[in-house]
Amino acid sequence: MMGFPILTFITFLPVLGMILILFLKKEQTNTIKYTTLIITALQVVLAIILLANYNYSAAGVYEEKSFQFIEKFRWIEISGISWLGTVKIDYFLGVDGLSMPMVLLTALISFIATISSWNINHSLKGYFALFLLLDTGMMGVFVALDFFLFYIFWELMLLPMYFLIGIWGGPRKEYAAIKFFIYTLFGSIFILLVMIGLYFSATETLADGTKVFTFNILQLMNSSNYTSDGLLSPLNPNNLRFIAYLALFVGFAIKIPMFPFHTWLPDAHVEAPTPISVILAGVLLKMGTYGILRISYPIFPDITRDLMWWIALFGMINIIYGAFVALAQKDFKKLIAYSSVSHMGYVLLGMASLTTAGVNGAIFQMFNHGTITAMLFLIVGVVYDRTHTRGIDDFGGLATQMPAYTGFVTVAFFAAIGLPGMSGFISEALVFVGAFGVESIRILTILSTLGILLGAGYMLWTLQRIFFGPLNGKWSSLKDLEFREYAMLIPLSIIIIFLGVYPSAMLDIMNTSVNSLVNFLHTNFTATTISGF
Amino acid sequence: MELNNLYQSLNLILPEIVLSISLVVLVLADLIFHKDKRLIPYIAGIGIAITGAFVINQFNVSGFGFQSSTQTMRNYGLIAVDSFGVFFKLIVIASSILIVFFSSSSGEINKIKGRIGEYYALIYGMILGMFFMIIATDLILIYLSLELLSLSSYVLAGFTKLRDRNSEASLKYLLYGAVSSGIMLFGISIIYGITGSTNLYIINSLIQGPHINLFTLSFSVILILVGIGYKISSAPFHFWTPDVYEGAPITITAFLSVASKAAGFALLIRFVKTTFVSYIDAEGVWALINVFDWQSILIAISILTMTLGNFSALWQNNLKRMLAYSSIAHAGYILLGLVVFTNQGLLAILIYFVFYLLMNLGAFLVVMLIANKTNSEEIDDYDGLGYTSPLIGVSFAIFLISLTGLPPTAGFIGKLYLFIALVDAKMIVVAVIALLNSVVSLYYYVRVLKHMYLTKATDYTPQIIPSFGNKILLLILVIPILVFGIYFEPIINLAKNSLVILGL
Amino acid sequence: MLQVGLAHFLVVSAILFSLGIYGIITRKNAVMVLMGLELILNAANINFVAFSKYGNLGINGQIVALFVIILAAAEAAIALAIVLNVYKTFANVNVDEINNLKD
Amino acid sequence: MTESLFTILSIIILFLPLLGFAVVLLLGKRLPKLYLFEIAVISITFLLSVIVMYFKLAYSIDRDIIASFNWITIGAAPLSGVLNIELGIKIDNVTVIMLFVVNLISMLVHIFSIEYMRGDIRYNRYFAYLGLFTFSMLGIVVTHNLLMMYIYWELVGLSSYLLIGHWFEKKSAADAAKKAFIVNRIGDIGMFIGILILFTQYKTFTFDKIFYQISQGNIPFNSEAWLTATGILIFMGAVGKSAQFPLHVWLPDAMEGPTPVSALIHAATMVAAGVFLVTRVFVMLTADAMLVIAVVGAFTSLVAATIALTQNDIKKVLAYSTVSQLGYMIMSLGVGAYVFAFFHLVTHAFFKACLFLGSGSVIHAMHHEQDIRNMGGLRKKLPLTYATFLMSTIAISGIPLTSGFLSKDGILAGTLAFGKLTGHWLIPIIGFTVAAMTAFYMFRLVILTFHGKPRDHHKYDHAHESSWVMVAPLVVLAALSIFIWYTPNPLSPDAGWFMSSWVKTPVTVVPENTRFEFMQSAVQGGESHGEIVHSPLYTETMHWAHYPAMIMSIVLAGFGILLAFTLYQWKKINADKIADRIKPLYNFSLNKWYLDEAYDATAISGTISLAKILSWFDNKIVDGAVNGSAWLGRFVSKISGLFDTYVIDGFVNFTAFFSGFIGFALRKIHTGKVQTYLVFVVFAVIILLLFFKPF
Repeated sequence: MMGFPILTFITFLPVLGMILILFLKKEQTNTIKYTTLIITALQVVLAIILLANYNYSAAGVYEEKSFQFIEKFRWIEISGISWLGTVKIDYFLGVDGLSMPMVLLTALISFIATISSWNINHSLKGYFALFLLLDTGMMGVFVALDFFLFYIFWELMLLPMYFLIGIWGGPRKEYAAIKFFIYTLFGSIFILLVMIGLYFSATETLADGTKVFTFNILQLMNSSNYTSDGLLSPLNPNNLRFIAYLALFVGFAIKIPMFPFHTWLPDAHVEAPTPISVILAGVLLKMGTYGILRISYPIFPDITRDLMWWIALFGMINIIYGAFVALAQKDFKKLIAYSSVSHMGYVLLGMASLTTAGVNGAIFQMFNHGTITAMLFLIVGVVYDRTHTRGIDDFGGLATQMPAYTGFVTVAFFAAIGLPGMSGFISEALVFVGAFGVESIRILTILSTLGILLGAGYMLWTLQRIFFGPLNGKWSSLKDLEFREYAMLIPLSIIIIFLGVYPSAMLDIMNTSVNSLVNFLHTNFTATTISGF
Repeated sequence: MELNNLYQSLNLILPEIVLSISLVVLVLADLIFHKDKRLIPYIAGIGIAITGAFVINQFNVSGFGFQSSTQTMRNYGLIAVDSFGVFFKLIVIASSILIVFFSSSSGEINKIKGRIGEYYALIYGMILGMFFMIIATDLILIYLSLELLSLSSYVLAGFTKLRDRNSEASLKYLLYGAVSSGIMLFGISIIYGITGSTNLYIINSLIQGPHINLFTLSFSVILILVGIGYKISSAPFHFWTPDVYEGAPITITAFLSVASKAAGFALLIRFVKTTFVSYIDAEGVWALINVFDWQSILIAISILTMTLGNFSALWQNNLKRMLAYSSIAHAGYILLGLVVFTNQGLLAILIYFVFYLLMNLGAFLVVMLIANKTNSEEIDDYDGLGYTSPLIGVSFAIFLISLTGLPPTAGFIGKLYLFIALVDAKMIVVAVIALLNSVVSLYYYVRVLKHMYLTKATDYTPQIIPSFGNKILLLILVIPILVFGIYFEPIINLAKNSLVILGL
Repeated sequence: MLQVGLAHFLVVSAILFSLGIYGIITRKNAVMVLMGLELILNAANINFVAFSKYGNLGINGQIVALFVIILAAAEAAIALAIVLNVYKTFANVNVDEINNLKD
Repeated sequence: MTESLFTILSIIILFLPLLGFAVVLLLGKRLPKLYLFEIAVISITFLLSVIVMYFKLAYSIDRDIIASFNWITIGAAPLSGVLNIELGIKIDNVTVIMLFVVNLISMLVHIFSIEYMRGDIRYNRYFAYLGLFTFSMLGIVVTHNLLMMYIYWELVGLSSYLLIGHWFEKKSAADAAKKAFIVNRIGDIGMFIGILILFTQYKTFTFDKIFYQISQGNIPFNSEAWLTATGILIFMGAVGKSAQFPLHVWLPDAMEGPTPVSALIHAATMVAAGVFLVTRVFVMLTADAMLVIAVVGAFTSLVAATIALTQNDIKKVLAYSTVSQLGYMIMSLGVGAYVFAFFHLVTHAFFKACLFLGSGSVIHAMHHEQDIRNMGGLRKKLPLTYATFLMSTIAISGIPLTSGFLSKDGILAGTLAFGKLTGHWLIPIIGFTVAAMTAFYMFRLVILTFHGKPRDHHKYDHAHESSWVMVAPLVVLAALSIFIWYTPNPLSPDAGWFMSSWVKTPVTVVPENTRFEFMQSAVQGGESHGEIVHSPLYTETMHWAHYPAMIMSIVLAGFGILLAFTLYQWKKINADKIADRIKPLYNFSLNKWYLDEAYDATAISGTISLAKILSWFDNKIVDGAVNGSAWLGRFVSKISGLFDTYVIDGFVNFTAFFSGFIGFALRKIHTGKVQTYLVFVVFAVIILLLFFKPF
């Protein structure tokens, strides 16, 4: 197994599919669709193979040898410029417990989104080609271990996303698409700057003993690799690590999206076609928090420790603010969008705790939010396809007309509320357990529990307004779910409930790595580890 | 001795000599084939290609030419041939060849087939001017080459005479250019007065002495900067750019935006480097002579240039005009490579120019192909084009994304190296401003994509099917952008070997 | 008796330069603008010659002046051709009326 | 019977109803008769629970059976250590009794529903939900840790949501379901925080481990105040579930659900969960926490009783009576009368279930008429229903020879003793007052419903006794209201097996100085199953309180009954006149202390307004900075009172606008006149000269 470059395959398979599709004729719509479906299905298969061969006790995080499925070779090497040393960029892929859940999520959501894309009705070729490109970008972000590579993948998905929202979106698609594009690019320039700053601050020792500047994320985590005068080196008394951390954080926070950088999200969600909303909520938002965990945290443990209260504060604001705003929404999709803001707040809160439980909870919440919100958006899509309206007050009594649909809605809504027995509960509970255990953010945690209440408030209120009460006569001819919709909703429901009952299935994957990460955060880049240099 | 010197010097300007001979051949051919001018473009192209071969041949040559034996001080010459110069000459050659190809399929140029010989002759004149600009180390030669380049381009800007705007562009270019170079000449005359020499190397050693009137020196340098600033269209000397770019034939606009700008930058860099840098330390940092605050002035100009360029481009509806502003903004970015005064910055400039050549010419090619069909460069006429003309649309998208500087395109690598240089020099604030600028630029580049893709094609949307040659041309530009975006090692290596600026 | 020295030449040159700039900015007729340009070039020429003479810098400066004169002639030729072309197109040569190209 | 067999049986008991739920829900549409499967399942569950109870109480009365496994293991990090989250079950006497009670009532409700719900469009689904509910409730009962308790707690919330909202076409039903869930969540948050505190301190959710740690003097954050707070926070969960003031408002509304559902969840199980929770954590309650609990319980019972006095909806009266009785139980726990509280929980479950099912029978007979002002004289038409209903009413009123008398009397004695020992006399006073009121309003209900003359003849004429399927459960439940099942001595439960051997007050584990003085005790027996040995003072006082309490409760109940008969049966005094005389008080009671209105006006509308304001803020300010100009316009219109639209998006949009504005302004300098450009050049030279003078 180890010889087979499975991560490269899982990442670039969609590009292969894209090229295949580009060679197809525009009219071969079914071939295009099935090609995409097969590609994404293969991706799921590869993800399962990954999982089957996954070593649950390998930590990863900062230790290269305990990463799994590593593929590493020199990509760019420029030697002999005296004042620069060797320029070295690796093609470096690998997974550990932080990324494995995200890889699974990406494969799953892409597959579901492909099914959901079945009724895209124009310019199919372009749609599926861009869709697959987007898929590669997302997958790449989660498996890249070289900062440069990470950044390339990070930016790679901007353009497809722009087009997917802009061409196949709703009435205000142009506004939403450009807003998404500019907002996220704005965020990523900060990431770029910090990336360059880090590059000049740390060196990697090559096999032959020479020291070169490095983009290798793992090497950047080692405080003994830093040069004494690097801009972002802890050894430099005038270092800019604090500012760099903030910049990096803003870059990632925009993707999460964290208050007050969240306003692209409602627009993008509302205007995007259903499968893209699913991808957006299911995977893209996780890239922000994943980036923080993969890059901000272990490279800047010192600043992370200083700023944990603030991160928790923003987590709390996200939770409560998002919930309140969701409560006031009249558009079904916008409501779900704001509920995402609220739910991502839990991830922030859990991460801020820097405890095993909190961080485990945060990653688990990332996965669960991916599945649950994907399901919610699919649900919105089902009703929007049929009625072409999303106004919550336009509906009423749909439960009578569409009982099976209502059943899935109930599952998804209660999962979103954090009902025990469903996956969301475990992750939220772990987040709270972790965050509450830390004295400095305890008050924030207590305030955040208000989110549980508000969540129930807006979800149930919506459930009631749309599905309960007398049936609105307009909708008396609505059809219940069809096969394709079952095919999307059933797997997600099963996963949600399965992980709610047996969370260890997912927690065990990440646990070792999270332990390692948390240990690392508490012990590295302290005065002692640095002065030891 | 004298003759020997002259012979060696002639050896150094072999490409220029070849170019001149080609020019003569071209003019003769024009006279001979005055009925059927189909051969002219080929002759022009071949001439440039041969010149290019000689330029490449020069890659490892270096030396000073045309030293004056009467000089009492250290004996440098009128010209310096070094790898830096060769690199820029290659940029010029590459863009010239592409322009020849562009011209042969441009609708505008094809309407003036009868005068095609003159057209190419003038382009040769420009190239010759640029070549000398790139290698000149004497203020007088600088002035002369600048004028040679300018005079040819004034004419070319209005060459087609197909529309009112051609003449207008020509006139504006003329007035603006002539005045700028006049002011520059006045500055040169003052510097001559202060130092008693027009040779950059001599000036360099003189201004390190104590008896220099710094105010006068600054005055003259600023006047010279007017002339160079105009050539690279940096703010606040950029005003001619949008008008001329819009009014001139697209081929010439493209040529001005790349080759002319490259030559201007080569001139600026060589001027600053040879005149005002005392030594280069082991880290590659240039030590400026303490007579003129080049760093601040260039930072100011650079930021002003990119900001003005980007913000002005926001609402342009004419694609050529938008690209004009975009090229102004890019001049601002490229200047950033100079302001750090390190070899790292120089490297970034060289790399940037390679990619800039590809993406900017690519963008102009697409605009030209569309204008050939629609006779318009208005953004509204691009509505839905992405659907009717997929190749054009996709290529244009890639060019624009590359101009924005997003991975995985070459434009990103260019910007990356610039920012690496800035961060290395600890100029973080400047880097942030530049990055924010590139966010602004995204808006107008994507606006084109919006028109091409987010608007549905209608029955009136033209369908543009490029000829086979143009398809090849497009691919020649697109593929490197994508390849270099992912694998940029060769370009870096090339640029890395082209950092030698003779002197000191 | 006034001794004519370097300073006088420089003053004359400065005045010429300023007049040139003034002319370029204020004259409407393109030809007059070109005249202003000639004044600037000649201001520079005076500088070159004066410096060359009074600074004991050899004849370099004077040769430069010759170059510039030739170049000015060439420039004038091209300029007038362009102005003529403009006249054909616009039927006038007032530079402030030729402003179709703008934002 | 071995431990493992106990464990297996308990797990079977727990999961059988879930199986029923799953099967009926998934296949119910295809097979209309599938509800019978659910009934079979619940019957088997009941039988098993009888077996379990029998063996537990008969053979291993002093030994608890605990089985657990690690559900989630994370950790080995510096701050948290290894975290094991266990799931497990604990079978003790309380549990088996609860298993029996829950399953019995659940089974009876199932049977009752066969007839009651016949013809319902979601007939099968109804039974599926009943199964889910039973599963959730059993989970609460058998769990040995707080997390699982919380999990099932929420699942109870879910299933009650589904059951209350069964007729979701009715807006009021859907509203009531939502209200029940959300109001419960408020309490749950408190409980959740309490659990978090405990977990943070002890790294475990398991009751026994936590209690052991506390008994070793390890208390949360080393502060007795936190220990008190934890107790109160966990109690908040009970406030929600057991409908204590101020969160009791959901329960009366929940009567929108089908009546058997009310019997199941609002009499015997769901609401009892809160009381059960407090019994589970009883040992870790400090004196302060207990006082709070006692006060809340007492106040709740008073509030609910006063409201029940004037209600005219048969189910509403029962609902408030339930709230009041739950308040009793809570109060009883607060005053330390642990055993009586649990005893009352059991007895109340039976007679209240009987009352609700009886009311269901009445409603069924009256074709869904619920207003008692339209009933009357039904005694003749529904003799069996009447008899059972009356039996239960007597029990709830605390008349001797009934189970209610035994448990209620114990509670009142406890409060009296508490009053004497601590000086909090108000609690017993409230207790006795409520006893009188209970007797009054319950008999008012009986009289208005079954006695006198029919007031709606049309409906009366069509009324007839329900079929045996409905009546049989009533009879069973009514029978269970008789004292004989609990004790041989009708006047004192002390001699009974229930009190003397099955259920005992557990040993409190809180530090000595935070206990009530009378709860000072020595540990006897095992750690978790010790027996409280009250101080001689307490024993003495209890003894002292026994007879006064008994006599007083009988007298007061008798007074209440008498009053009810006077007012409504014999009509010696005109009830309406009295009502008119005390109109404000009457209305206050009739309108449930205006609590719903108060909540609407404050919490709910406050939340909604805040949501709207934030939403506006989001649109206009956060996002609005980009759409700046538009934002300005809307800001002005907002000031003029037209702020129906939107603020955060504002900032983003303002930036965009601002950028555009710069671009626009730049066009102004680009005039197209070449001389203007040259002027700029000259200016530029001058400016550069000014700014970049040599060093």
